[in-house]
Amino acid sequence: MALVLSEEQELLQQTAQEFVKERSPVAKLRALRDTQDPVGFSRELWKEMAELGWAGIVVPEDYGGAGLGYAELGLVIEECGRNLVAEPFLSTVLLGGNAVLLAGNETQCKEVLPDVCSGERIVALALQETSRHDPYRIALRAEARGDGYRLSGEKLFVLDGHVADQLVVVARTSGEITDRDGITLFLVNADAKGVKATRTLMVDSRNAARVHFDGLELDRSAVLGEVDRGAAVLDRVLDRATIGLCAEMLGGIQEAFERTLKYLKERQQFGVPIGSFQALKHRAGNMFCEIELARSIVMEALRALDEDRPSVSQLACTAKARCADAYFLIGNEAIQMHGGIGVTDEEEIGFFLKRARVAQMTLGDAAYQRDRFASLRGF
Amino acid sequence: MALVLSEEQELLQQTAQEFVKERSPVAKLRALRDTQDPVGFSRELWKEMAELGWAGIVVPEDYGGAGLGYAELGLVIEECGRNLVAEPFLSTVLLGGNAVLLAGNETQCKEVLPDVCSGERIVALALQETSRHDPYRIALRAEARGDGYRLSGEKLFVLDGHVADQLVVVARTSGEITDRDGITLFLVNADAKGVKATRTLMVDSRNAARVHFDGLELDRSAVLGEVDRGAAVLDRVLDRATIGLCAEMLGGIQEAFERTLKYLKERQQFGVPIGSFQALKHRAGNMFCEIELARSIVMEALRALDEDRPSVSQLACTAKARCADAYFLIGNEAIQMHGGIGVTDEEEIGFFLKRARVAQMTLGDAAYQRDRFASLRGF
Amino acid sequence: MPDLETFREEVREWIEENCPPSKRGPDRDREEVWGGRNAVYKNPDSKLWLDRMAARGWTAPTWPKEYAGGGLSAEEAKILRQELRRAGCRMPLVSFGLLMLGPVLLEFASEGQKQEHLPKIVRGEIRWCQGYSEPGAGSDLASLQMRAVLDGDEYVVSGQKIWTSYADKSDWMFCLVRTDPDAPKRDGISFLLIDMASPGVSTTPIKLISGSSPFCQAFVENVRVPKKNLVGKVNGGWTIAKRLLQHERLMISDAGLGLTGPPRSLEGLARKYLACPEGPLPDPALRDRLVQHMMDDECFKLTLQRSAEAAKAGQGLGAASSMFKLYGTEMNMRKYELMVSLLGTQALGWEGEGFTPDEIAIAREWLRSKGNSLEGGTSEIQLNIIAKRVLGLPD
Amino acid sequence: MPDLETFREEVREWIEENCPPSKRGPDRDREEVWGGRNAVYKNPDSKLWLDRMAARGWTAPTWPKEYAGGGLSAEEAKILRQELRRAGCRMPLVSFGLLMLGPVLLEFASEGQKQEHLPKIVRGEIRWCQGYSEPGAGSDLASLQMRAVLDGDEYVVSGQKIWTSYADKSDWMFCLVRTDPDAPKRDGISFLLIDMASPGVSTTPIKLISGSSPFCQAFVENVRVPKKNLVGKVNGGWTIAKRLLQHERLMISDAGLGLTGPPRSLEGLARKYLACPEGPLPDPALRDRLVQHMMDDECFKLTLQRSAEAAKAGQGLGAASSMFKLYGTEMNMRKYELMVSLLGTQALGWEGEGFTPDEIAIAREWLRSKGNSLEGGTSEIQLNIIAKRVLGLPD
Repeated sequence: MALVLSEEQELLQQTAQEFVKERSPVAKLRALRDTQDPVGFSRELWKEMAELGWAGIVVPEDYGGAGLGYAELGLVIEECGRNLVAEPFLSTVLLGGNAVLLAGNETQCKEVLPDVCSGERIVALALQETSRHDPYRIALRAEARGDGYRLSGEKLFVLDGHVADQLVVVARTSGEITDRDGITLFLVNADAKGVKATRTLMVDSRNAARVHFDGLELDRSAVLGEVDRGAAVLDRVLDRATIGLCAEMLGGIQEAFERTLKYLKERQQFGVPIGSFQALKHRAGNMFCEIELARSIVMEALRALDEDRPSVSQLACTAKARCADAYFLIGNEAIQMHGGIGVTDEEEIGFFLKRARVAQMTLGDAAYQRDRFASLRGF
Repeated sequence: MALVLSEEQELLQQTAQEFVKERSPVAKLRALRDTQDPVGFSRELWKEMAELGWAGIVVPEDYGGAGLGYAELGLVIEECGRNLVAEPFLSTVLLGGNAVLLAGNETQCKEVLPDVCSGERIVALALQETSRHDPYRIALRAEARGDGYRLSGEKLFVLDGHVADQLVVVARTSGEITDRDGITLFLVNADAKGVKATRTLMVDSRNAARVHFDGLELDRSAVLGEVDRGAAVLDRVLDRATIGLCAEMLGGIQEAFERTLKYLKERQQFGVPIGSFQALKHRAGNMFCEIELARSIVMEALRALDEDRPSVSQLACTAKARCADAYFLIGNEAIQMHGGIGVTDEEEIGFFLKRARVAQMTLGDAAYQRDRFASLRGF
Repeated sequence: MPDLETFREEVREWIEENCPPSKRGPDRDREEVWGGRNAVYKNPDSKLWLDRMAARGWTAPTWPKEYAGGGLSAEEAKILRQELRRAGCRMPLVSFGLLMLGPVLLEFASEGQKQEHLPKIVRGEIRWCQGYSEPGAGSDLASLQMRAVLDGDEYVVSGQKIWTSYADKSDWMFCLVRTDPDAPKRDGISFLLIDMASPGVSTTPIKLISGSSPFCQAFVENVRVPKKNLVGKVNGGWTIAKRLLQHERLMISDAGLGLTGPPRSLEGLARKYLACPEGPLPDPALRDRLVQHMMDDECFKLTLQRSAEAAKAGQGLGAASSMFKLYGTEMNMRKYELMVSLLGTQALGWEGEGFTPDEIAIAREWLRSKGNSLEGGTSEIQLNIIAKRVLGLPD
Repeated sequence: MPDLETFREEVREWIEENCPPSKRGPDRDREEVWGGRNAVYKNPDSKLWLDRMAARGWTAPTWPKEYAGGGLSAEEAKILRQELRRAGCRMPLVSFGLLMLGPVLLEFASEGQKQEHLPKIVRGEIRWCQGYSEPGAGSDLASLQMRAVLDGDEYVVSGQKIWTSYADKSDWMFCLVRTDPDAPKRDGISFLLIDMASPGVSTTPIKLISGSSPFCQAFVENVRVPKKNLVGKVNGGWTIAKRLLQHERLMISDAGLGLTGPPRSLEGLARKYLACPEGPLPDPALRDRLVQHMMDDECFKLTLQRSAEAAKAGQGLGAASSMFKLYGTEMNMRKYELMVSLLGTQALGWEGEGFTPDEIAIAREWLRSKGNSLEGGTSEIQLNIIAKRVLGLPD
């Protein structure tokens, strides 16, 4: 597939651009933060987005989706990234939804996915247990008890964990704490006895939670996919979510850069626009190159998902490493070039810096991705 | 000891500056290279330097030296570094000489060091066996045979190895190939049977050699220091040599920077000196900071040697890591700012780039130093 | 001059007798004293310690005794610092008057102005703030617009200042104003002292990305200021302004003020958050960054030390304050990015449950650090100064 | 237009029949052909391959047939490239005439000039060099001084060019000359073609830090050049000059030319020099840099691809040639620094014993790469262009 947009894709992009700009500009995130909104995003807006088909773009038609590809989903998420949209694409579509889609049986898919597509159900992935992404490091035990399992342990940084209707819980059914084997996925109702989610307020004003499992009793039917073999499907879920997250980051990077360029042209010091200073020009030129390279790899990775290429994992690592570094660079340069006004809460550019750092750490930072890439290549 | 120069030190610095500038400017190195001089430096000049007392600055008076300190030696070496002097400070004074001084018994010291101080004897350290510095990775075997030893193996990148009168050979007397224990130092005459040195021509036009040992028979009296316990003394030799090398690098860094500043002020393009372009100014400003920090740590490390502080090894790592990074940065920026003329052989700035890269790799690059620093600190 | 070792003995004894035990050791409860008309003393011992130090003039050790200073020589002041540090004594007073205004008053002010203002600074009676930047005059400070028009024996001052730290808590403001709008911009600026209690002065705090902040906007509307409050010559304020900026840069690059947050063991954080109580850290990339920071920090500290020694020996480093401002703040920002990387998502909490107070503090300090390379002259301005003043590169 | 798949079939068959087996696969013996009056063919098959390709015009696939080009559409040319690559065919001709001069002649030259010069370029009969830079006109190319004064039907040309690749081996030079010394500097430049065999032309090679080089200085002293050799309008050469620079930048960023050295497996070098035939590399810092390079390389190649596709789809990236020149050369320089770090001291040999030929080659290529960010417009010039043309930042 080509690295340029088709006419249909351009149309979708335009629709998304207009809708998001109109309905969910950055001011929306600020309002959610300042009103201490208990949900952290707008359920109504999410349903509207779902009605536009966005929640189900990559879900097969049988389960209520549009059966389109990641190339399309990426365009929508990128526009959301430009406006720091808080609605649950990452948690529900990319992580939770994909876990059900890739690991679930027909019953589970039919039960969950239509509601995901309609925007009525939030599904979160409960994975991380320490302060960093380390997907096979699973200590949360699921002990076999009779015909079911009993789960105890704690998960951190569960995106949208406190408002999720269901959780996909990554648990250990056998093996040692960092073994790839012995991991099993469970589909859990958030209101089940023994589940307690506590919201954790993050600097980027996006949703995350700690979820505590205290002897949660589960039926065997709660298992998603194969017992002890969850890592394989988890890898695929994480690749998809990582690439989707990169599309979001790309949008944020592009927007932060464009706002900075605008400021460089407007702000006058020493009687001239500050964008006429060569040192700033050269830094802007280097940022431009970084963004163009980031765009190329994100587009390629999205297309590789649609074509189910074996290189998907390596492309996911490359895309995330590059987007993490680029968002870091541009987030910081945006602040620096905005000068004092850039560190005020009143100016919106700071929201991009905050999102940049959280997104950088989400699903593994650049160092993690480079390490994984080398491991995938065997060196 | 203070991080400023005393009056005596300023006088020494001035003498060194004038002598080196007059007698051994960069053109001297070019001439040695272009005439394919078989020695690779000037034995006569080295004797003159020795007559000035430079070869024996840190050697005790009992062995013909001046009994001064590294603070003084560093000043002289720094001036040599400014002019890319090829004379054997590193090989004979810092490496070979220190090995004898620190490990040798009275007889050995009396036999070797006065000749080192007078500039009549070149002593090299034969250590490295692969393409990188890895001091305990010693495969060259010294097998006990009767009352002596038999050495077989090969050493790479032996500085001044092909013109040395004596070699201090780091050999394995017990243990496995990367063990710290089991390393022994031997003092070997370069003309002994079973020793063959082949000069290797390096990009920086400085001396190095491969030295092949083929069943070299040695008497027990050739052992320098304790059998199997050579690593401890080797560490101290390498710390001293590393810090001395940093003084040389600091001189090269400073000179390359000053030449570049001069060019920035002279070279006209677009009707103005190129040094008026802000992007270049800011890069020059950052280089200035890097150099000032490098100077501070080199001065501190030299003084720590003189005061025999326990922090010497950590300071050596810090100084080398910083000088390696700074010389790399400034070597490359010097070329870039000189433009096309910078990559011509006719212009001298390229000699600094070449020396920078060799010095960077000599005795361990910045990554090696940071790793060692962390190990010394226990993390 | 008494023998220096005798002096050291005296100082040591005096400290033993006079510094309350509760004013020694790390300041865990943030009890620092800023003085002023509305001074706050969380701990009554703080006032005691300030008053005792001020009585000897040791809040301003080298200022002349005639202005209530300590009258110490450079050597004696060094001994005083050493002994205070040795005994773990905290600073009795944190004050822009001491660190920024005082030195320029000593250099540029009239005898009357010195008599009037310096003793109050020494004793912490008046708290000062700095009225420099304006919304349209940041890096290009000299384009400032606040007007001061002479009307009889008073200036009538109008305009707006921004980034005025603690303006809402200060008693007086030292201020740059435009006294000649027709002159080239640097030649029409004067240095004026304004009582914040004057009618027409108001302030509003500025909220930063890290949350609330000490910064304010200060609005000055037709405020009448006595002519005698002008320091130096009319329209000669730019020289004073620049000198004061040098003092500010040194203050910022000095770890004590301006840079955010208490010292923390990065190695300790690494061990805790990488769950590695001993032995080599399991993440080589983070380990390498940790070492880089430790090395940078060591080299920077040595350079500060070398600069101080060189200044004393008359071997100046040149424009050192710009280098320290630049490198010190950039390094501090890198340090916080490293800390965030070490703590992972636990460093990205804003408030509430799920994070320790120190984790929240690190997140806020990390965001606050983004201002380091802007306040007190941006990194770009420092690079311009270094290029011009130290390296002699042409305009 | 015949069906594209039929065309592909024809091309494939033609290649099978016409490309000598010795002209396929990696060019280990550096047999590339530069053509010209004194063309060198290390391998007689090289001449055969050139003549056969030139006869079909496929050395210049998209140029019109009337100038001996291939007359292919963009789609057909792409198929030709694909099939040549598939069969492992080497380029029959490396030529600045093909890559730089030809495209601008097609756009700007007179019919007579096209008829005269293009066919000889297609057939490799004339080798061209580029007379642009002068000792005083590097980044500021428009300040060039080489004078051309009209004298009857001839220009009398005097001046000096530098960085003229292969001037000593070339037959003709395309050249920027000053035809109006009084006009603003960009308005007094013309684009002139000079036969290097003319009396008064001489060249001397330039030795680089990497050793000998293709670069020369070219001295032009009172050389008489027919008026008809001026391309485009008198004093209108700057437009042509800039267009040609775009072609040059693409040529340099394209891995084929300009960048130094054959492709090597960096992973293979790492395994060899870190003595680690399998499993994780033992040096995490080098492993991380290796991955960074692989990722950069992948992203850069994808960007080249995207740019090509976007150009075809009419969605240009804008000033892409500057971005590719900048990033491609900077990345190549980083790659060589990585190689030196991988090989350690074995990468720092100059010549003679103790090093393999490939180690010596890497050392020389590493040094040669330092010119990448200078030749064809410095990285700084590319950044200026991006800032102005793409980002619209003000002067």
